[in-house]
Amino acid sequence: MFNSTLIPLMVVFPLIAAILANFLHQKDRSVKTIAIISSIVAIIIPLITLYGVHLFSGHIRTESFPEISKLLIPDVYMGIVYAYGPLQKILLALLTLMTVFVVFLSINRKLISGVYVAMIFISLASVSAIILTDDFFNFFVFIEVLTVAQAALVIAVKETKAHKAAFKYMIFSSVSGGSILLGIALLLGVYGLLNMTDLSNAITAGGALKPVALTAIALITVGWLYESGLFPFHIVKSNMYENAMPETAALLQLQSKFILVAMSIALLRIFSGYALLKSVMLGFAIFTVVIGSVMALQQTDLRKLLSFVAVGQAGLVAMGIGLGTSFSISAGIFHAINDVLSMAILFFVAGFILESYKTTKLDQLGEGLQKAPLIGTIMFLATLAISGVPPFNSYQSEFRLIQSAVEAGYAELSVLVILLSVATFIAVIKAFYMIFMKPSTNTEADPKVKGTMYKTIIVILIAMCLFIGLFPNMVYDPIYNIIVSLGV
Amino acid sequence: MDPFQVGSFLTAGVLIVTGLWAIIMMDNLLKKVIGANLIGDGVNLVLIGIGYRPGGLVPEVTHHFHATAVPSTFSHFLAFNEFAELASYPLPFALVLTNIVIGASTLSVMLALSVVLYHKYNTLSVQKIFESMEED
Amino acid sequence: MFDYILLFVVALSALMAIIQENLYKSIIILGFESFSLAAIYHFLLATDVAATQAILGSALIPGLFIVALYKTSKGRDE
Amino acid sequence: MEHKGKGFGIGSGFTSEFLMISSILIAGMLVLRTANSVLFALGSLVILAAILFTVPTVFRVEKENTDSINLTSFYVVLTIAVILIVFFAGSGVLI
Repeated sequence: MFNSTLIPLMVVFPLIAAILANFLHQKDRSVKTIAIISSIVAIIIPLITLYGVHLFSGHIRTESFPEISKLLIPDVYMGIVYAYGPLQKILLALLTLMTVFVVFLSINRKLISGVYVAMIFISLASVSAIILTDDFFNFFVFIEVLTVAQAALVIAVKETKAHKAAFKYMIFSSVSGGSILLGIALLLGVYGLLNMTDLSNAITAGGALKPVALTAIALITVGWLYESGLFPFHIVKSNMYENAMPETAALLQLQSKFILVAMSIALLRIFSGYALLKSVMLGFAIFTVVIGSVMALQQTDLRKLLSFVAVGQAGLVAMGIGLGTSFSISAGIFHAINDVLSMAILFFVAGFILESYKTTKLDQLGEGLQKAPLIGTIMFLATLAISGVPPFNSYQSEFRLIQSAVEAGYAELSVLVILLSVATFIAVIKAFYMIFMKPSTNTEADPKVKGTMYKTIIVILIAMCLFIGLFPNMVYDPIYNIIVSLGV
Repeated sequence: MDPFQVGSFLTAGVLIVTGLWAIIMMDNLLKKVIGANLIGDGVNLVLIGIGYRPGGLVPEVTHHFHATAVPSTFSHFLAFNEFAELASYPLPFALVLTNIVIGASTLSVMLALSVVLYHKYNTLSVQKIFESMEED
Repeated sequence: MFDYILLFVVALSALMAIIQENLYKSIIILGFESFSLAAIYHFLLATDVAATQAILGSALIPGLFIVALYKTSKGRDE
Repeated sequence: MEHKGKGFGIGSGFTSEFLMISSILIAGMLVLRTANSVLFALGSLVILAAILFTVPTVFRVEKENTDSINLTSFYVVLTIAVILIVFFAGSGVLI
């Protein structure tokens, strides 16, 4: 069988970079060099890797051994399997690109320390593994690693609020991690398998689900809600986004949206015949979307507002996935990709404002357009992009979401999507007005802050938004083909 | 199912529920951390219980069989097939080893955070730390 | 018989560790719970896991807790 | 609920109020249309009435979404219970 050796490198290489950066803790110059070199290498690896399947230690798919009579399928994978296809390529390219941007911005901001860079690379490695893996326990391990890395990125802010947010995140991660592992354990007990493909086959062959398997689904769903920041955990997630450095928050929201996509696909693949799961996903998604937008409208702090918008958009992605048709699932994934880009622009703008005005409270800001006309213009464009105005990318995905909602027979949801994009527009345009247009007397920008790096990066990102908006099929078609071939 | 296995599952249930209770209800930060530890222990016990085979062998290769040995009544060495039929299922044990290490690392991060929060607020009470509104 | 008693001990000491007012005592009880759990792993034929759990659960984790308690000097539920 | 910008606080308050009410109405319609069960219909009608009598709902929503760890824990337990009940009852194991 063809073994593509570059596939595990996507996980291993960031880990090596993290270890190196961690060793060189106080030598800032060498940390900087290592960070730049390894981020450039990290961005190249997903692009040159061939599609394929990597079997760890060469364990090929073999006949299941006889003494486990519980197995319902004739042959199983014996080792951990990583699969790399077009969907993984799109997600990983975007992930590494954004990680590189965040590393550059952190270097630019003198935030650089060995541990910080190490945590960024560890989170990169874990999200790559989560996207690539086909093994449920491997998935769990990297989710736990990611939780610690994200908490460490927030702790690095050194504010008490950030510490509180990280503590809350860790406490609830122990609940959700425990429930995911318990679910995996129960599935292992019932079906004797950990590989997702094999589990899916075994569950299909096993007929109706037993109560133990139902408990497992329920527990894993609770973990899914936590990892993707949906309803009861939306406060925890938005607290994390709010208290992290804004650049890091852009990375965190990207990671949790991609985990939402990866984990939903895994769940839908494993329990493909189980329709109730999709309804539950849909219900929690609607709840999250409404609460996220309502809370975003009420905020007076830019970072808090953006974090609630990010949570609401994650709910929109989950809504597409929860609708359950191939069309809606691919629309949801497409929306995740688009939304990550425009949310990242907004968070980077927030980072620039925090650096230059030392605050993000909306009522202390004003008249920014004279001082930073380019940033203001791009924030306005990003506002249009995130609320789905035609030339930009979110229009394409929200249009597909609405269409798929109507096709799936939930015409009401399309009204809801429109309402929510209007609400998002109002929330973000309010922030735009209060930062850039509102007359104000007491705002002082730090004249030393040029923000060249911010400007370059957000110009690149808005160009990407526009490009995807003009040629949506370049991204959308591969996703749709994959989802159809998965048959979820 | 073996009664001891059932008993260990029940104990695991008690551990998980106790941990959840501590996380939800206890007011002390360290008690919450202890609860997180108990949840991890309970899940580990479930996994170990799944791998258990009543009256089986310990799945450690060196003690029980030798690749070239011929099964006989005089020797405790077993052929591989015989060993595989008698040994308990070792996959969950490997999972538990990983999970113990992960649990210890997350626990240490949580403990460090609670120490930092204590130095800021001079208390370990969640009520006083998280519900206070004096900032911002 | 001893193994069933151990199961009971684990459940009871978990409850005790939560209910106990004095955090030092509750950490000692937690270490005891971990050690009994390691013994149960031994009875469940997982000897390697039992060794790891005995070291980590009854030495390292209570040690970390004790350090944290020293740092938070009061160490009592109020 | 102090000053949230001049005029903008009121505007966004009204927007979110309308958003809440319309989404609740939409959700109610959805449940009534898809779940052909008397229990669901009655339940959704009761929830609808309860929420429509507590206008303005926005402040209530904001109060329930603070950074408090206790409220979040409460909702987490509630969610675990609801998910378990839904999965068991929906698959015909209970009821």
